[in-house]
Amino acid sequence: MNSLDALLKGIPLDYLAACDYAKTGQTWQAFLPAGSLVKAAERLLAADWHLEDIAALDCFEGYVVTYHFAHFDQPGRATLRVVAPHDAPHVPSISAVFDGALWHERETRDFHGVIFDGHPNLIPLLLDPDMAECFPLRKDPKSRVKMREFLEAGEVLYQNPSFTFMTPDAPAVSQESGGTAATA
Amino acid sequence: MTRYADMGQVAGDFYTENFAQTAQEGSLILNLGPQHPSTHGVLRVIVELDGEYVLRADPVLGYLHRMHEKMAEVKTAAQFIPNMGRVDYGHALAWNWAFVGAVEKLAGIEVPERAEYVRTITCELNRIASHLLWWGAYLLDLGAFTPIMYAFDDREKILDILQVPTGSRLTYSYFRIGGVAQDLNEDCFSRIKAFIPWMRSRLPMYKDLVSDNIILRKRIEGVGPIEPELCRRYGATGPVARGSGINFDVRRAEPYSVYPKLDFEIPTSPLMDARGRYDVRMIEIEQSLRIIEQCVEMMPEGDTLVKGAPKPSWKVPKGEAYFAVEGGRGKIGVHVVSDGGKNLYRTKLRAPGFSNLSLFAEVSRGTILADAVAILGSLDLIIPEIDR
Amino acid sequence: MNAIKEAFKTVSDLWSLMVGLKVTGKYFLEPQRTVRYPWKAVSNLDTYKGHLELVGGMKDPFKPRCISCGMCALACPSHCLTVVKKKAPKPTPEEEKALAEAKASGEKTKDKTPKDPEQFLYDYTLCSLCGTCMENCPAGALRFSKNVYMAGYSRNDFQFDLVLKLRESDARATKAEPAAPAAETSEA
Amino acid sequence: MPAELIRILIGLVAVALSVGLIGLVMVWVERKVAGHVQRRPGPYEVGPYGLLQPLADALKLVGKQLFMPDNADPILFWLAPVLSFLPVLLLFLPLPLGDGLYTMDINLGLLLILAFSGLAVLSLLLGGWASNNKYGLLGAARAVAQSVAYEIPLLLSVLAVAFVSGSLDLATVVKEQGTWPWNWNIMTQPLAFLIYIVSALGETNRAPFDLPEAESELTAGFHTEYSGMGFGLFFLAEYANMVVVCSVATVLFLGGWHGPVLPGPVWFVLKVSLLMLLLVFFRWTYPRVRFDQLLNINWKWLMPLAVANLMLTAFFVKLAQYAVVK
Repeated sequence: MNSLDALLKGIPLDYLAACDYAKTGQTWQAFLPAGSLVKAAERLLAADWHLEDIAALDCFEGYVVTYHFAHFDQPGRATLRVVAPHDAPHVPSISAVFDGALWHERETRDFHGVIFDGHPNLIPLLLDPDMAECFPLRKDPKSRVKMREFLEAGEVLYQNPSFTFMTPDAPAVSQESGGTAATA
Repeated sequence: MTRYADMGQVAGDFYTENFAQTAQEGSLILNLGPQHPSTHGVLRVIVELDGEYVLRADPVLGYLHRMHEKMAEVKTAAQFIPNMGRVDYGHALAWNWAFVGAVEKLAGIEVPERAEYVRTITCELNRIASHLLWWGAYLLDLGAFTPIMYAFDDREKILDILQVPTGSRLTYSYFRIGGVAQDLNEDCFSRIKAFIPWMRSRLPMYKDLVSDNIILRKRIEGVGPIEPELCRRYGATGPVARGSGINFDVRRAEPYSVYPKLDFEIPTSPLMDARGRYDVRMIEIEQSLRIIEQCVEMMPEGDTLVKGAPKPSWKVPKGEAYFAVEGGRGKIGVHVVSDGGKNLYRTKLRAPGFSNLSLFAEVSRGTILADAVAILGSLDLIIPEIDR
Repeated sequence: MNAIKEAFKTVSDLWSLMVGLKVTGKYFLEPQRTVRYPWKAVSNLDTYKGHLELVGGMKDPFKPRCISCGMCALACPSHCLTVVKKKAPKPTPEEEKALAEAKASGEKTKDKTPKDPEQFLYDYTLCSLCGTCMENCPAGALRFSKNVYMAGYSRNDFQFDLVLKLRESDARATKAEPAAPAAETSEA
Repeated sequence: MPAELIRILIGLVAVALSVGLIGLVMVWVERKVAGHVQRRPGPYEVGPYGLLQPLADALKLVGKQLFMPDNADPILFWLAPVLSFLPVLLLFLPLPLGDGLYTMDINLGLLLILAFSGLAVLSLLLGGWASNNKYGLLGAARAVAQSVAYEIPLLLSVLAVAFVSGSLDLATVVKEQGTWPWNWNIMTQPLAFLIYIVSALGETNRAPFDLPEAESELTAGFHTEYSGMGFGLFFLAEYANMVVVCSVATVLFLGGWHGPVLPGPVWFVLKVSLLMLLLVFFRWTYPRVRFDQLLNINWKWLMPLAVANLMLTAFFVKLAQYAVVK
């Protein structure tokens, strides 16, 4: 089984964790800096992974663009995440690597307004071109929740010291929240 | 008189203009759809034609877009189930299952064993209905009018069976978080038991009428080759991937429910063309019958809804979960994220048809228009599912 | 040699056309599947799930069992239900007096408000027939009707008061007319 | 000469009426057969067994507004349906329904039919071109390629029969054949009959060769923009063409009015009806072929076979003549 940490060796990462498949349906999760996304996608394609979907998640820290990858021959699901800030949501496009991303990225642009740099044809896919500037799934700033509240922390394999989004808050708060972050 | 050379006259809307920018000199740009007999609803495909040859094709989606993902954010989890019946009218119960399963996984709810069997039986019946619908509609695409009537004759029997527990015939909202809404009654079981041999007796007729027909064979053999590599790049799953020889089925790859206990085969075809996808679906009907037969035999007694099943006002605990099931068209994935509030924070629906259709642009390049239609049909499109 | 084989294969392929004709010819002579609707009805109407209706009480079958708790309206995913509670009847002077006395002595007064709803407004155009309301009704006062033949001329025909509907069925029952034409069921 | 003229006039009127009637009956038969094949009753509400349904449909079509798309060529657009229907009337003139029962006695009847049936393609081309519709244009292009291609094997297979009978006069061809099936030309020319039927399907744009109007690809092909009687005429012409094609097949291969016991015209109508039924069954059984396959069938199979058949026939006919002369 080619585990994700071996696969992504040498690519600058922010966060990499092994997750409990039975609990959340994913085996690995990784936060990547925007710069290393395309490289990671290339490695995944070379290792015969396929792209399941791309979705953005509007969190307090920014838009978490989530890439789910799965494998035809072996179980497991790898979740790659890239955080795009609210004021300038730019993420590199992986459509040159995974052609399936072409539509998923257009859909994500429709729903959240995340711009995928390098996408050849980033026009509205599901929404009307006339409402290109309306992003239905963006949340209003008050109801945004910090991502550590609900994203599975998993068993941390690597963490960039500067990446603090997934580190629990001060202990008191963390116990109170009692989420998955505390149990991991 | 030469009106067609004048592109100004046929300028079209945003998408046509966008598409026409890179058109070749002297080619014909044709909008197949959104109202067109072979686009199964309201899909629109802009094609650039050189005579009968498709130079380029670009599907335009969104004509049936209902923003289910937003609706999931304004309803509680239990209230969202009716929506799932309407995402894919072909295989509604698989979508029911995908969403319910994701929430159950997130909340750690154990489903009673009988409910799992009931789910499997109804879901597989629904899969047969979905394949029959595809079969009829596909042959209609290829110009044969009669098969869809025979397919609907058989499909009607399935709908009659499913109507007993669910009360609906198309847009089921039958699964509940922690089980199913209603147990299968004796009437239902007797109908299912009668249906299995009857459906088996119909399959040879399908073969005689259509599958072996030389015209059909010539129409679909070698048409629309999809290499496994292409499937991987586009994330195509289901019969499209299996028709390309990829032995991938969520029921085996990520086993859920009672499928590990059941004995069935995953049909694959090395042909990689429309014929391969056709064969795979026809064999899947047989395999689904096998699954149902085993489930009816193994059916345990017990509840069909977990004790203390969530009420509509129930708040999903914090966390995230991804749950995938095998639908009639491929891997249906639902990713739910909850912040512990009243409604789910984010629900992502992964529609298999979405990924399957995205490879159409590449596969249809350079084919004849009739082949492009044959390829489009062989992908088994349900537009509401693609547009969500 | 190869050419002969090819030609032979072609002939056998052409035979498949005859097989197809045999199938359609067979079905041409077989009985039809269609149920000729206005004169015959399909056999599965008893499992049909129509619009919602209120269940009558044990004593009075035309008085709804509903206790106006509003759980159904709360649970409904499409907000198609509105329960209008009955107001408490104006207390008679004696009752008022008793009430005041009870209040003075600190006793718990018995609520005289009738429990059944004044109106139970239902919008069938919005309903997705999911059954969530029924499952969440503590009194078991809701069910799906088997009214297959419901039709209307405008959208408003599908927005109705279920309490009124229940009462109307009373009126119809007392008239002692058959509620619906006895549908002849056919096979298939 | 006036007698001949009156005969033609009466014949024309009779043909025009009967073509309309045949069209209506054929619509009914087609729908009824389709229904029963698909296990439905077909039309059954209007009149006994739905017999009046086509009449109701025809009335509806007549009553509909004649609609022409923007920028269409008004003259050509309305000329096309008329042009598709008129030549079909002429095709009925030389057909012998019974011994001496025909409108026009010309010794080149076969030639007349072949010549005028070639006109049909012109109407399809005009209709598709003039309606200023891309589907129409594609349909028209297909129609031309198909009709032109399929005319050749049709002609060659018919010629083979003409060689055997030694005449292009339809009545003579029938008279050469006998009462019983083994006296018919189909026994001596089975291959020509097969080629004829297949090319006839292609020539009349019937399924599985209905490519000019392939609705899953071209919505309705050349008649996409036609409504009301414009569409009605195309429709009528299609069925009338079918009748002609089947009648010619009956005359050439199935012994025309010959048959035991029953009078000639009855036999003729019976044979034509059976052939029509066969064509209807084809339509409701088979998928549509692809366009390149359609042309492949023609150029790679039908053409060589038809030529070979013609050569063989010529050889045997000469041989027979030689033997007789000896």
